[in-house]
Amino acid sequence: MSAVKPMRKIFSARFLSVGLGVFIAVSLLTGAAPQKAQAAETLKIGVVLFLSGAAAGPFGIPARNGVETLIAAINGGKIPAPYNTKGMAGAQIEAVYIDESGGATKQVTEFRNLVQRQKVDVVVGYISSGNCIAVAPVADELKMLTVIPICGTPRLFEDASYKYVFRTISDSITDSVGAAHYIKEKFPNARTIAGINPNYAWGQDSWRDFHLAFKLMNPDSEIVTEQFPKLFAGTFTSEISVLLRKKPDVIHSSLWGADLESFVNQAAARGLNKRSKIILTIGEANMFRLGAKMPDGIIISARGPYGVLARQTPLNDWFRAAYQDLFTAPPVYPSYMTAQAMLGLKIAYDKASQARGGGMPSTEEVVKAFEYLKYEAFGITIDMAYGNGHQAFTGTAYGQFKFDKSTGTATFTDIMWFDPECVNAPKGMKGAAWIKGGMKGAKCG
Amino acid sequence: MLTLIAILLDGLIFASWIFIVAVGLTLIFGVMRILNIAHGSLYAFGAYVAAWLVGQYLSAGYAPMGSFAVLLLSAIIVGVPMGFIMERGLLRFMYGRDEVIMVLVTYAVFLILEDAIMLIWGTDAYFAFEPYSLLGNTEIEALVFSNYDLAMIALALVVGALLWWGLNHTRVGKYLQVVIHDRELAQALGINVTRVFTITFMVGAVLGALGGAFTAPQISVTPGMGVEVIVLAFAVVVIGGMGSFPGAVVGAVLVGIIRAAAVHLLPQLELFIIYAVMALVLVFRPQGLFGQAEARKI
Amino acid sequence: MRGMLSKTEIGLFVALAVLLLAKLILPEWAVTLGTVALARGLVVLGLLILWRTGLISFGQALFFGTGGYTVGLLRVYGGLTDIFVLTLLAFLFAGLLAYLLGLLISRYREIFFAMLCLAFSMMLYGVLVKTEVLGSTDGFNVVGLTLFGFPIEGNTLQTVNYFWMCLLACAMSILVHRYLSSTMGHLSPAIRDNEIRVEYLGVSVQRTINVKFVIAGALAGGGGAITAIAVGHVDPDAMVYWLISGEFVFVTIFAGTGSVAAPFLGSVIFELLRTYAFEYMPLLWQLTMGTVLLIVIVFLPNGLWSLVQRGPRKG
Amino acid sequence: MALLHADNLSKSFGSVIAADRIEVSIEEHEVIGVIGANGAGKTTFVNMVTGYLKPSSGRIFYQGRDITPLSPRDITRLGICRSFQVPQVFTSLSAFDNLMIALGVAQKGMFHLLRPLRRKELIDAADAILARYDIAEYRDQPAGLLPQGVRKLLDIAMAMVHDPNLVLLDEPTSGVSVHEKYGIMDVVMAALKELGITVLFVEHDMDIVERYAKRVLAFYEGAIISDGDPDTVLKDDQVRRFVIGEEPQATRPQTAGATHA
Repeated sequence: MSAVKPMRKIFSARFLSVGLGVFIAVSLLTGAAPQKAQAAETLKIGVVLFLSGAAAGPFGIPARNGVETLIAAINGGKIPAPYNTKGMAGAQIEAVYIDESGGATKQVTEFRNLVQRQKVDVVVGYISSGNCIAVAPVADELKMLTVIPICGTPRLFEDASYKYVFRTISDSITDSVGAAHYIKEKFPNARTIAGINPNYAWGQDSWRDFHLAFKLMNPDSEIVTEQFPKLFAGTFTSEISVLLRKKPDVIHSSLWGADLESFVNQAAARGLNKRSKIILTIGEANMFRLGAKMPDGIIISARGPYGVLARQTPLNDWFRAAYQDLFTAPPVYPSYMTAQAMLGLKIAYDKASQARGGGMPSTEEVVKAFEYLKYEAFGITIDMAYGNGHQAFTGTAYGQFKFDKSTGTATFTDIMWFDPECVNAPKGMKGAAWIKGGMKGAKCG
Repeated sequence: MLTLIAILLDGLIFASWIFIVAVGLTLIFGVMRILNIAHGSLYAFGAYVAAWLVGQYLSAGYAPMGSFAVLLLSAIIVGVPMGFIMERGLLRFMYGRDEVIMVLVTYAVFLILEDAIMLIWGTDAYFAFEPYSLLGNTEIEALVFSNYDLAMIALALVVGALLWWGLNHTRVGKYLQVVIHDRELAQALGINVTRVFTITFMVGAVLGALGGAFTAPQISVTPGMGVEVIVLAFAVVVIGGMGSFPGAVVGAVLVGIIRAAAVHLLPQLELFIIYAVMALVLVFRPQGLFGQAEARKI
Repeated sequence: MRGMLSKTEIGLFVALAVLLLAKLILPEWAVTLGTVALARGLVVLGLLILWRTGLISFGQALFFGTGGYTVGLLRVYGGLTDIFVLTLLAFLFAGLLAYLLGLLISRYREIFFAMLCLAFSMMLYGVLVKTEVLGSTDGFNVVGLTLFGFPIEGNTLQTVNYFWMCLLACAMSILVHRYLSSTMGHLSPAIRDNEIRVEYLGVSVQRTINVKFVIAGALAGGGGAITAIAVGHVDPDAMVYWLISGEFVFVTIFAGTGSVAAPFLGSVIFELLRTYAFEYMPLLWQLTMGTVLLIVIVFLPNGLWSLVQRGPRKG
Repeated sequence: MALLHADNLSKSFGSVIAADRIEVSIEEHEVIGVIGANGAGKTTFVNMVTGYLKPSSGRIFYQGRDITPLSPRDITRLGICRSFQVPQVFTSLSAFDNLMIALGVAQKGMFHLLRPLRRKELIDAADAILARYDIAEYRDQPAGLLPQGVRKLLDIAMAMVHDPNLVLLDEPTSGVSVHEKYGIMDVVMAALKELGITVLFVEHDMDIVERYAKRVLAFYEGAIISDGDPDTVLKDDQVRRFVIGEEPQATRPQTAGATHA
């Protein structure tokens, strides 16, 4: 301990206790001091995405890049017409980034901090279902416009309704029903199915909805095993052995993080993809990272028609180029999702501003403009038709992975698009109940 | 029958992996009475360095088989300096403090290293998948096993044998055993306990990194990968008996087989079962299967 | 001596007054943060009792989570809405669970005690994650609460909950302080020192530890309840996972065990540090927390409280 | 009726026999010295009577009641107290606090453990005890730093707060310098005599045994080989040979190290 003794003097009790008092006082007062009046030209957006941990690489970072691409373009007025006005309602955007890690309790307090201490005008974010469910009521309580770009749990708008919360994407029912349709169409002889899904609400819901929908379409089908490895598990040795042993026709998986990449590597090395058809309901973000390491023929979606599955439109072309310019990699679906949320926000602000004859609209005015908004995003039409106009109603797409060796790029074959009316419950009906009730009212093209 | 073979092999593969990590943990605990949470960080560092080095090595066009040597090398270049710095630079100023304080010191180091990983390697995943499929597969009826996984069993056996030999047939090993048995006696015998501590910590660190390095070719190496392994390795060590070498062997095999059996037969119990086994063992044998109960002299 | 207030108790009442008055100048975000910090301080207060006995629990989130889920489940499935009733029931249930587990756990010491607590907390975690009616990993929201039959929400709820937490913090500190001054409280260092002597004084060490375990568990349950009310949500990752238990141990050592006020002070500073680290260093907040912890352990072996404490330690 | 009766008490650790069919009765107000070489079974006997060890066979009766299955704390509560070869004190606490805790737990009443410890009556009682055992000057020193003799006295003083009927002192003067021994024994014996307590003490020093004991038990290899007044026992041939070691060493090998609990 002798080496540290001189240091002790510096850290003398008095010195530190004064420091302690100053720290508490300053930290409380910086928040307590009245914030300088918000300049009319800036709009402060709090962005909450996974910046650390296992979800950051495949999800959080591309999602943040999507936000950044749009902020740069909106501030510079660079999005193609009709969105080529500068700023949102004329205001330049300033973003504050917060890590989504630490659990829902932490995130709720951080949400309050964003609103009450940092005085943001809008919050965009939340990937994890647990976090978005926890934050939504607080957003309503604090009257804070909150746009959720990614989180997929159906419970968000099925179990409650919110005034200030918007989700610019369909819930996970869409993925599961779309997956069942794709198998039915492309592999009509598939009878035995197995699941390997992460052991948390997302994985459990995804698997349940998929196998219920599949059973409905193929009444003589059979589930051979349901594996639920721990979220972000690294090795799947035993799970793959079970899947090899049971030889299912189809293996369904809603893995999405680094664990998906580990699973694909181990499954491919042991030839699992040659025995069974593997369907990854949200494998697109990992696809580019894996490249040639992803075996051909695996069925993949992007939680909707995003990324390579997105239809080619001028707006989509622009987005791909703008993103690629900034980040040298192609945008993946989390990038698309945050980008379309930002775009929706801009449209709502501009519309609200117009409605009041120019100037910065109030939050309530933006909310009104956002409700039931229908807009053309990057290769997809977003129709805020669900949840009293707060939740998007979109279709999905599935395709089979093919690595193009000549160009070194990941592509798809046999792409199928599914209309929103085909893969979603009718308005006002809970997704799970709809599937259990025989998916009545579905309109598939 | 096939199920049985699958459970056995899967269990042994899992056991081999967790044994390599846990034996380092139990060694450090046995000798130094430190429950090293930063062991998980060493595991992660081993994986990162291995993934990065293997990538470099292969893109330079050297013989693919040499990548196994690169994995081994990664463990050493992570474990030796990091173990040395952690023990010499930090832990030795803390000796004599309460065991729980020592746990917290390593917890603080763990927090620091978690972010250090992101500073060094960023948040993107690293892949070093090539070595995993280099050795081909073995087919047993419907089952296909990667020979790399089977080689992990061999690696664990080699590590175990080397450690056993090192503990029983080298001077340092015998010193270690004396220190594990009775620290005061060791000092009375004139054993340089300080040096024994440093060596132990470095060996433990290399083992942690080795576990990570050889896991790297199987997985996508990302931040946060060290968290889970700590609790799992703790569970193995507690089941086997803290500080006991045979305990680590038996604990690892027990956990491996039981977990594999759960995955094959009752997948819904997977998350639950290891802790249930741990609680059961603690209830009936608090000191672990091979731990020694210490009675207080009056 | 009876009926009179000790110096510590007078100090606690002054602190209560300051905390209540602080509501007038505190920004809104700080009220919720303060409530959560004090609630976690309540958990740490329980760990302080155990730590003085030489025991540490790596699974205290088990009781924290039990408290939170008691509130959540009674609200959603039991239809109970009164925040006082819910909180008190959380104390009760967590204490009851601690009593049952304590029958077993109190036989263990040192790292075995810590690990057994961890094992039980991880088993609860495993059950919650797998159980859909308990919300799985998403947990569920705790909304629609009342106070004496009147619905409260938003700012009112936060304010009421903050006052309630301040009262609880003060009341529990005084009770724990009195407990620590009692014969049984003094048995803490005695058990830590020499259990054989304690047994030969005619006292059951195991039963004494179980009482302490129950107190610690009940306090953790109360903390969990207040947190659930303040946050409006419960889920296993935020309430039961082992990293949460790790944070409680972190704060226990960080704060020091010199006084029943230390856990609350330590907890408030911990939360402030973390929220600012989150804001200014979103990629380095773990590094910041780790460094601060190391500095405290190295330079302040008795925790932050040693800065507040002037002069020799009082018993 | 005897105060304490040991009926055919045996204890073995594996193949080592630490107590071999011990049969002894202790009457009230007796002062008994126990002698024997290391490993002869003295401490094992004390440990069995106070519940720390369970005998392999045989029973122990206290005031006619079978106390064999009871725990140390129950036996303590019945009025059998003991001191230890290595003093069992709370090393981090002061001598005064050691006594305070002992006094605190010895109080009667339903919730006495929850009453404040630092009450005037207890403080006075603790100070009185410190004075009676002549260690008041060490009042506020941590027990871990006390001289061995003081720690021994504190250990015995703590055993006495329960007002026991029977006290077993395990080597009250071991580890203490020769000239301190009589001082300690005088203080202790005076205090015990004042209360009329039955005493059994284990001792290696024959002079001390002769001076304080009214009856002597000699242990050899787990068995009592002689029992009677000091004169008789200490002059006994076998005792002289196997216990005191005056004759050439015993022909049979000693069984050592078995009695450590």
